[in-house]
Amino acid sequence: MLTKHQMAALVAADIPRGAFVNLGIGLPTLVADHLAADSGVVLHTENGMLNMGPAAHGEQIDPDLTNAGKVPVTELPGASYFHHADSFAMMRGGHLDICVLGGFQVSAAGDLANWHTGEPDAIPAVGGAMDLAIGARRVFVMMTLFTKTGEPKLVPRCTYPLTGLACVDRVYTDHAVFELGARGVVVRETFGMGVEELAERLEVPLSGFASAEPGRDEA
Amino acid sequence: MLTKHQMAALVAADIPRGAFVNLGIGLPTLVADHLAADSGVVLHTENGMLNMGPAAHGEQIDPDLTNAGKVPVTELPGASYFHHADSFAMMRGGHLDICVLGGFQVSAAGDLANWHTGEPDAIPAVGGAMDLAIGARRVFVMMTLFTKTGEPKLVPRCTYPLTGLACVDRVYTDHAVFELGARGVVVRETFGMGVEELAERLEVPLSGFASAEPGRDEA
Amino acid sequence: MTTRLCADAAEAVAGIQDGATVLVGGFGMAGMPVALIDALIRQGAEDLTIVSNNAGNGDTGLAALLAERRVRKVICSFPRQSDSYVFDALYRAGEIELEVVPQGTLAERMRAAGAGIGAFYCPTGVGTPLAEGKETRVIDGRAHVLEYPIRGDVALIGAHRADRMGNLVYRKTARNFGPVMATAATLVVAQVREVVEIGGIDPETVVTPGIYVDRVFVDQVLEDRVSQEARAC
Amino acid sequence: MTTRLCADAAEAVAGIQDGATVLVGGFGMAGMPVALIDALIRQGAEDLTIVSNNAGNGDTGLAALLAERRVRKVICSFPRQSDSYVFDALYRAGEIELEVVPQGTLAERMRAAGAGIGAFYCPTGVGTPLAEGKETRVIDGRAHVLEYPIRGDVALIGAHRADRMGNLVYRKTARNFGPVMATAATLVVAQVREVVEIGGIDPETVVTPGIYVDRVFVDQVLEDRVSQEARAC
Repeated sequence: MLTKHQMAALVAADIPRGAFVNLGIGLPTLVADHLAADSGVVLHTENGMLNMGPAAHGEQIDPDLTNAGKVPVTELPGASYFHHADSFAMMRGGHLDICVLGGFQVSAAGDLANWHTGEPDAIPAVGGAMDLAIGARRVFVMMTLFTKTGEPKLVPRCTYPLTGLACVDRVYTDHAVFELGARGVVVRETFGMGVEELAERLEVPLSGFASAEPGRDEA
Repeated sequence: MLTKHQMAALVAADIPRGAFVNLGIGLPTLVADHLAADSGVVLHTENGMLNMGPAAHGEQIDPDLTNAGKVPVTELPGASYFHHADSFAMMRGGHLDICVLGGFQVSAAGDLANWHTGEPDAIPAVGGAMDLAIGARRVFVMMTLFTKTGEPKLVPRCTYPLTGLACVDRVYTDHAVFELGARGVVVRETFGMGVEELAERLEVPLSGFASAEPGRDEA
Repeated sequence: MTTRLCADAAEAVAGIQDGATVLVGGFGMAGMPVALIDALIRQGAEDLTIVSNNAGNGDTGLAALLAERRVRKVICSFPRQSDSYVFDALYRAGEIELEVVPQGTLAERMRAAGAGIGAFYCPTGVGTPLAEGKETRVIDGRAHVLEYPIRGDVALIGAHRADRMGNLVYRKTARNFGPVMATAATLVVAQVREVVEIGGIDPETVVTPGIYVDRVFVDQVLEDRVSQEARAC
Repeated sequence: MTTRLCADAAEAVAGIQDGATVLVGGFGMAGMPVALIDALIRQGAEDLTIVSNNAGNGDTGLAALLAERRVRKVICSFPRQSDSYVFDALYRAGEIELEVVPQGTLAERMRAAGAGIGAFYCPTGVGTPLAEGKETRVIDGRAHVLEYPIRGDVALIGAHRADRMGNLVYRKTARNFGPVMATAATLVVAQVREVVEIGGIDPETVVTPGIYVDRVFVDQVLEDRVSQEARAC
């Protein structure tokens, strides 16, 4: 079973060199810490910037420069700034290679629920989640496979309100990585728990490893 | 009966101080020559510029700086450049106060025909005419009142293919200025020919002068 | 039509009517027109619809406007924040309306208003609760939701620098909603840190052309505050 | 995904397929990617659809491509010009298809393609021959025509300067269609006058972010030509 940072490292290793990537708020922001310095990966933040740098500290902090989580960040050489309509046009138009999002639930068909618990008292707040879910060419979700009370989050059908339909390509969890697509839910790698045990605890039909070698993506 | 330059001067005098204005290709470009130096009128050119200056001459000529007629122009202090989608968004969104267009025909209802003779052999070419016709807050048309063969160009119904429906607010011609609107076609000023003679030669019902003093607009 | 340089924030927000729809720029504090919001609180207009990314934080700014019961409805993408307790309480008490819009759709709907687009088919939100009741259409095999423009009577935005013609430049991610909102409202008021003479901004770098800007107010306080924050951190 | 700096124009247009839709920037000669068009002529792809503001002038550039019978269809706003005789003759002979689109709608349809908008309701052209056969809808009392995106397989554009990440800046009204076309095509090729190191363009002034640009080609000849023209005039 992986730690959050091990999951983030796994995602980072799967991001091709030079890719344009948006890292969602929460767990996905950890991915940035695991990208190789020479990866050439360009980070997009939906509040209007490409080539965002790491979090700002001390004198670097500039109230005019934050990420989508409103955390002060830095600028890398070759950065560019643009307004919100242009930023989401870039996203919606399919120009980002990958976005990494957190998830409450992902369905076998790739539906994502990550914005609203659906509780009657909860105040709905979507931010850019729906735009990201349908906009990026590939959507990776990073989440624990089970809730704190042991309920699976990879489910036959989401019970939480949806963020996007059939939009998730891959799910990174602490127990396994799943590939979603035409072949259904394919287990790509496991971490401790075997495929049989996974199949027992999840209510979605699983296929075995996608390839003999569950290695990293080609760039 | 006015010369082209007299017509242009008349239009120029009717443009309020500080207005944002687009001058169409052809006759309307003459208006720029008659704007007072301190008018504060800002010229828009749809190929992506605000605060366009006069035509460029000699060493001023820069192949990267032209107006919509592809004539080299100059830049005034306070200018700005933007791309074509932003430029036409500005126009279509109703941010230009006035545009001045040439016309083949204008109907009593304010329909404009100025892009296509409708002859079978003619190659259709619209440019920005339709965008301008529906985009500016007020559309002034500048044209001779009669064709070379004496046919009126202010007509009950356009016979040429339309550029825009009910979009013209005012028509400046060599014989008279007409105001179009809820009260029909109102003769605002005449130059030589009287209202009766105009009514005789045109097939559209005319009202008399809009006001006792057919003076210039208030700013 | 000519941009007016306002002597104080009160002049900058003068004339905002009860019932107005007010677009308020900013993403977090970046680009937030703090002085203009404070002036709007003093100005007194009520029954407002506020369009902004968030619905106020802490006890100041938009939250203070909400606390004074001056806002009938909020249109935003993300009302709920760690310190959005003023909004939260009003919402739970049923005393404020909320329209949640995906962030990109919020920006695009304002762009549509500014660009004279009557409506547009957008793939965002299809199959989610936010698409309920909306017209949908499959185009090229993909489902889309029909979205309509959001137009403001007023836009209050924060920019970095203006020239006397109202041309604006922004700074870093403080640009965010400002340029879009500036196109989408009848009266556009910009709070800036400095005003330069005409010709003082390179025409290639203008982000919001002066045609969109009706009033400019130089907030020296904000400038000082930002400098202090930058120094303090 | 990473922007490639091409050694010559042939490399810059390599791989363009027969039947491709090619967006070609420029308004008149300003922003026209002359070297790339010449390279496309040599490259040999045929049965092309060209999307550009005009349909070629004189005997060079787009007109030369048309003269070689390599273009099946032109989508543009203004084909007819004083020296558009190559297009005129092909059109009158029924040997080329023409779709005339109002200039702003042309730009907006490409923007829609780049921005993931499925279609949009546009007031331009209502009641005119260019709206014939198109779906219309009255929104807020105003009639609109439904317009669909124009997507390119390739965009050939002219810019002023690039950095090695493909960030582009333009110069004056040569900006025109370039930034829009750069968002709307699968393969985007920019002809520029110079390339600078990463960090050599102020991030606040980037007009086309490198994410949109696949290939950059530095046209020294164009640079010289422009300088000469500027000197000669």
